[in-house]
Amino acid sequence: MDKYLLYPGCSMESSAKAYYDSLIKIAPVIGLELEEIEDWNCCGATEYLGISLAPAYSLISRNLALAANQSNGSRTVVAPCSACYLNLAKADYYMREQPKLGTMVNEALAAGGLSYKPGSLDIRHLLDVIVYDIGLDTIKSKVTRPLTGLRVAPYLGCMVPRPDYEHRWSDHEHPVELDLLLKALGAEVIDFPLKTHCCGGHMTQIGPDTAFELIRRLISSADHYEADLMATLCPMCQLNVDAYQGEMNHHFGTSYHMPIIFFTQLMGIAFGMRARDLGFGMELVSAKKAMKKVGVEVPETAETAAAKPRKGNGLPMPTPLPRKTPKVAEKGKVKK
Amino acid sequence: MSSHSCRARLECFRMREDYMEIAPTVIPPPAPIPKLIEDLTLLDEVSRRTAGVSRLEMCIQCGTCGGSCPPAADMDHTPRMLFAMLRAGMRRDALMSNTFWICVSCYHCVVRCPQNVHIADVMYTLKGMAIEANLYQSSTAPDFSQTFVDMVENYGRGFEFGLATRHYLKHFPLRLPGMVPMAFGMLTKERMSITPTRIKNMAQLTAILKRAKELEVGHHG
Amino acid sequence: MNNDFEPIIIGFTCNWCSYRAADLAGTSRMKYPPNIRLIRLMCSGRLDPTFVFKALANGADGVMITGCHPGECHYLEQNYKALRRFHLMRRTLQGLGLEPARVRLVWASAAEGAKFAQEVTSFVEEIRALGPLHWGKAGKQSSVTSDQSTEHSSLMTDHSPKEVPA
Amino acid sequence: MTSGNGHKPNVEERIGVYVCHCGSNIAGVVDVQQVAEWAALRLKHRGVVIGRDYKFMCSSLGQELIEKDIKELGLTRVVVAACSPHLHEKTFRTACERAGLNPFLCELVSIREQVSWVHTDKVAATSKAKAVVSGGIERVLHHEPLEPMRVPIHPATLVVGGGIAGIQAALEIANAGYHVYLVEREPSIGGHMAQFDKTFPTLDCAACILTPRMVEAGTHPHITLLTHSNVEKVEGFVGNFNVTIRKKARKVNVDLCTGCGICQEKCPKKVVDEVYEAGLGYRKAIYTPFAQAVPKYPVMDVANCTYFEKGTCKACEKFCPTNAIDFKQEDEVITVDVGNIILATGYDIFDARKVTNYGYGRLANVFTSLELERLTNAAGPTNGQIVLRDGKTIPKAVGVVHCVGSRDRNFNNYCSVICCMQSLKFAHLVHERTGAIVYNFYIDMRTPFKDYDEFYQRVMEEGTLFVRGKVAEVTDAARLPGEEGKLIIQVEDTLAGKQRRIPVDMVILSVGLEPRKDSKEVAKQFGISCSTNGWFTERHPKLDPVATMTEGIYIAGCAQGPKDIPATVVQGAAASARVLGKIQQKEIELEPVRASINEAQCSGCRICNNLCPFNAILFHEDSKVSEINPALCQGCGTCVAACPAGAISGTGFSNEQIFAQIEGLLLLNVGEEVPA
Repeated sequence: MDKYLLYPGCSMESSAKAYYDSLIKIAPVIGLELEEIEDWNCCGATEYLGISLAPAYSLISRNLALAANQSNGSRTVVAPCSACYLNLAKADYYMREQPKLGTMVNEALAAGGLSYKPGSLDIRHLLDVIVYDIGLDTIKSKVTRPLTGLRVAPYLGCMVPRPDYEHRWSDHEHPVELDLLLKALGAEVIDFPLKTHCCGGHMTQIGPDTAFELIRRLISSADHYEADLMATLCPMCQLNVDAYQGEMNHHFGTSYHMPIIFFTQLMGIAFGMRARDLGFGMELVSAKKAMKKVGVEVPETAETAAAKPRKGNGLPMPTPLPRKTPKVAEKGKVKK
Repeated sequence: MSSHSCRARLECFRMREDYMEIAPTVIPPPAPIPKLIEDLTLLDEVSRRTAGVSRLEMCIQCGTCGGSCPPAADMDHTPRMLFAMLRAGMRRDALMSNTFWICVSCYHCVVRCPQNVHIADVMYTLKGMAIEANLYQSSTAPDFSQTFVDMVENYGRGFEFGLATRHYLKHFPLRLPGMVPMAFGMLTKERMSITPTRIKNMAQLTAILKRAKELEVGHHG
Repeated sequence: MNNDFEPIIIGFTCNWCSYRAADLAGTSRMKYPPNIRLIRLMCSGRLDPTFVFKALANGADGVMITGCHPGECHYLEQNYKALRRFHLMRRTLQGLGLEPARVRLVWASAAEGAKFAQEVTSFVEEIRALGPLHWGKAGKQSSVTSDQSTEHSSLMTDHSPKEVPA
Repeated sequence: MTSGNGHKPNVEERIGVYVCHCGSNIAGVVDVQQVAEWAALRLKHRGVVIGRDYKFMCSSLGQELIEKDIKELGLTRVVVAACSPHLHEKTFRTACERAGLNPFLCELVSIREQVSWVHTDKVAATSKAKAVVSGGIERVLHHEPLEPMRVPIHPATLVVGGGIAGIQAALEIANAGYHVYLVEREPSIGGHMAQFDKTFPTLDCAACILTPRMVEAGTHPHITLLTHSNVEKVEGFVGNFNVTIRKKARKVNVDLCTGCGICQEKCPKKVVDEVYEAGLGYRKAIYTPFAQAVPKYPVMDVANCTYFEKGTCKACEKFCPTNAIDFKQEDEVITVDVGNIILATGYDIFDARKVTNYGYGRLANVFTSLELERLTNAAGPTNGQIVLRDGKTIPKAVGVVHCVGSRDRNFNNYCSVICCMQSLKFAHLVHERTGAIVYNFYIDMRTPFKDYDEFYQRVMEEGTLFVRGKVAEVTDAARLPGEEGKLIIQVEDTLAGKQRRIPVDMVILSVGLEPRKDSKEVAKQFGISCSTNGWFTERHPKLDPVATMTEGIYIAGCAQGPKDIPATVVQGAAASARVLGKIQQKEIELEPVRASINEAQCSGCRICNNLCPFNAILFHEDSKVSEINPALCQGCGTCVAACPAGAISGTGFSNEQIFAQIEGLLLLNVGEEVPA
């Protein structure tokens, strides 16, 4: 398996420490070799682009330039954070599509002795690499403690499946990658209708009332489907749903209790690792009760929690659209 | 019948008043400050500043964006209306809208838009233009963005604790006590550091950003 | 580069799409530089590479080949054959020491007058930047014997009629 | 250098050059007089004997000018510099013919569309016009007198597709007394129209108006109905097509079958009917798609038949009163000779599962428009009751979504034409049958044509609620009170400028029309072209909408593009009128732009054989040379360009002609200035 250049992003050092810790733990198990980009800087999140164009793209591109220069035989950058992934991918895409922008950014990079040729790196999200490069079969083969009986709401948030410049995901609205991964871990995965809806993003900071409503929608829906917890792949989503859940409950007078855990943490549990090593306990909404269900010996249950089509007088449902199904990717997957 | 025609006349009257706002040269408006006439450079400027392309001219006003938008309820104008305003050259009204400050960058509108308008990127552009024109309302968003950018420019990394406290202290001082348990939790669970990290080659980043800012001025001018 | 240089370009069009695109550019009164002179073929698949070499050897500075979009050929798929020949031709030209950019392939449907005009404009600019092609001009021969070179150059410089030899 | 085949330019020819002013269209930019004089003077040695300019060459006076010169000056070649040959080539050729000159010795060069209308610099434009005229002169020197070819026309016609377009076309031709082979791949003719309940805007019942036509087609003495059949191969050319058709085995002996229907009754195997019932109902493994099917004979679905699966059952055979079941029946391959072909292969509907935000296939009570047609149809799976997918609940609120998959760059960027009216029809039917509140969500309401907008007014009066806005998503994730257990349509009401969430019980997606999945293969099989989407391309979008670029092949109905039933019927009738016109001519004249092989030069390499898209090139094994069938050849010239031996020449576009035109355009031919 190829080596990957890791762009962790700022959150991984602080609010999403659990994500980072668990990733570092599970990577060797599944044969994922990661090498951190030296001296990377912030991607600007969703803020810098709102202030100015050229500096924002230059800020992002410094990372791309550093990554491209860091010769380890890899040309794939993997970002676990949604906003980081989108910003890196977007900068690369726009510089390719709009050569003027590429020239401007390179002129700025030159002031720091750097340069970057748009298109020379593949920017991918961690989940994409795990599902399509490592492959679900490999994941399955490493599972020693299946998450049997744990009802999980897969939650991807916005910026990973959208806008998806390189068509890497099965769908923009209802992608199946996270569902399939969680199923491979043995979890009971609910057909979560809001799986790619917004967590509020930076609105928790600048317009909390707006954000609380968005968070409530997610949690109430997951609760409606009787999920034990939500599994996510985005530090911002985790922070908003987790850290602001109390505030949200206070705001609406509700009493939801919906833990939200990084999918890498659940992978670690399924691989038989200790919860403590995977950053469990860092979440503010306790996952204790939910995780207690794992390890309890329950016989293998149905694949999905979605209701089976009812038999009887009902009219047949249309057959589902054939989807792009993840399989073990061939080596040297080329850019489309 | 008569009430109907009466209303119609009133409508006409109101429409004329609206029209006067747009075209003050016809009849002088009551307000002493003349408002801009339809600013037909606006659309072009937005496109130019959106990495060169916005596709706003292709908008068919179908409302997919406004229908998809999670926080649409809190916006002054739905994205669709904002685009109509941009096309009508209503610079002042458009840049004073809170719409783009409320945008959460969820990209639902972007992937659903039947005309592939680069909506999310246009929103970023409008933020920049509103700040530049000093036309934004009392939203705390620009300040948040600026604070964030200041941090990145000083440290090369985001620094959540500093950011959150600075922002809340300034804008939601009454809310801060409510946030204490959360912040306390974050701190004790080592999910927030009190001191920021700085990247090693800060000088390089500073040089890049300095040059980029110069280029940007040239680009917009 | 010599700014006074006015390149001569021979354009090949197919009867169904690109010739109609040129017609449409005309009926829509779109403007493009007068440096191109068109030859109508039934299909871009008719394009014999020797046409291109002949044009370049006889004084053209560039050749533009146009046809229907892939998949829209009125003879089913003959434009794919044109495409193959085009790549071969460019390689041959390169082998002969010519800039391959002197030959351009453009797909234009009957509805793409604007595209046609814009492609001609950009191609003329590109050839202008490349400069005149002196290939074969020295040993220019033809079955038509006459004092062509004077007339040719006089017409080329018709913008300044004073240069026309008496 | 000019001539590859030793054909020397003949300067003995006497050429007349005519430059048109076209009012000020050309003369406003090009100095036409200078061009005419220049040609007469500087190209005198190339045979130009006269150069004239005239206000309107295409006027009768202008044409007479040419005719007079041909007669009086003994012109043997004519070059007209005017507008595009696509406009007036025929005009000037006919003028020459009237004066006794072979029409193919005339060349029209464009100095309007390609010079005066696109350039502004008068000097440069005049120079270019001279070069263009010079190119025409050199080319015309190599023209040869040609005779248009004539081929006889077989009076029978093949109609592919038994929907309303094909039925209409077949009936028109058969009623005129000529034979028609009507091929349909499904077991019955009728097409999509047979699935509908009511038709807009008159709301007359589709079956009531369609089935009489179906019966007429099925019993017409001049129509051979070939259902459950596919066209396998098309050979030949206009007037003389030879078509191979595979009649798939029905496993039913139609000579014995009475269509009594006992076999379907007794068949134990129930299958979801994806075609006729749009996946919303069931049929048996031996079935006629619907009660009024034409022909009435059932067909066995071998893939689902228990006997073919497990080797036992044969219930149909046991109960058949006439012993018509024949498990051993094989496909039958027949060939027919026809003179013309009409393709009326129809459309597919857009696959709504692709719009994941509308939830079709995931949310039970999201239906497509075709499913709703079946729900409203009295002969449908619910006997015309509009119910939810549970089969019993009557919806209280229904949302109809327009433009699903249409006018959307993520899917199809064209307007599917029928969806607005179809959605209005559903609004009416749902309201009438269930009393439900109906919402229609539209981007733009498109109701052109007779009585259509009146229908829109009527539906408004009935109380349908119209929301202008493209639906953003359909979800079952309740958020507000009253949304629990409902489908929620989230949309921006663009006229109110606010986002709305509208809870409904049922969502109807008015899906767009798409070309048939195999339309590109079909186009290739019949040698016609289609757009990038897959719609068949007509010869001219306005003036020749049912002919194709291939002589003898016509198109009708939605295969050419989305359209409603009246327009489809019009096209079916129009195509048949074109075919009847051809049949009446008894023989057909073909443009003599053709390629031919010089046998002496042919090396027999066969490179050209595979290049020809029309299979016009035949290899003679005995003499080891290739030959081109002039009636099949369409004159594209690909073989001419490819022949390594230079053995193929193309009339009208020979190497000599192109070489000469290049030289002319580059002014290599210009003579010395001689004092007049």
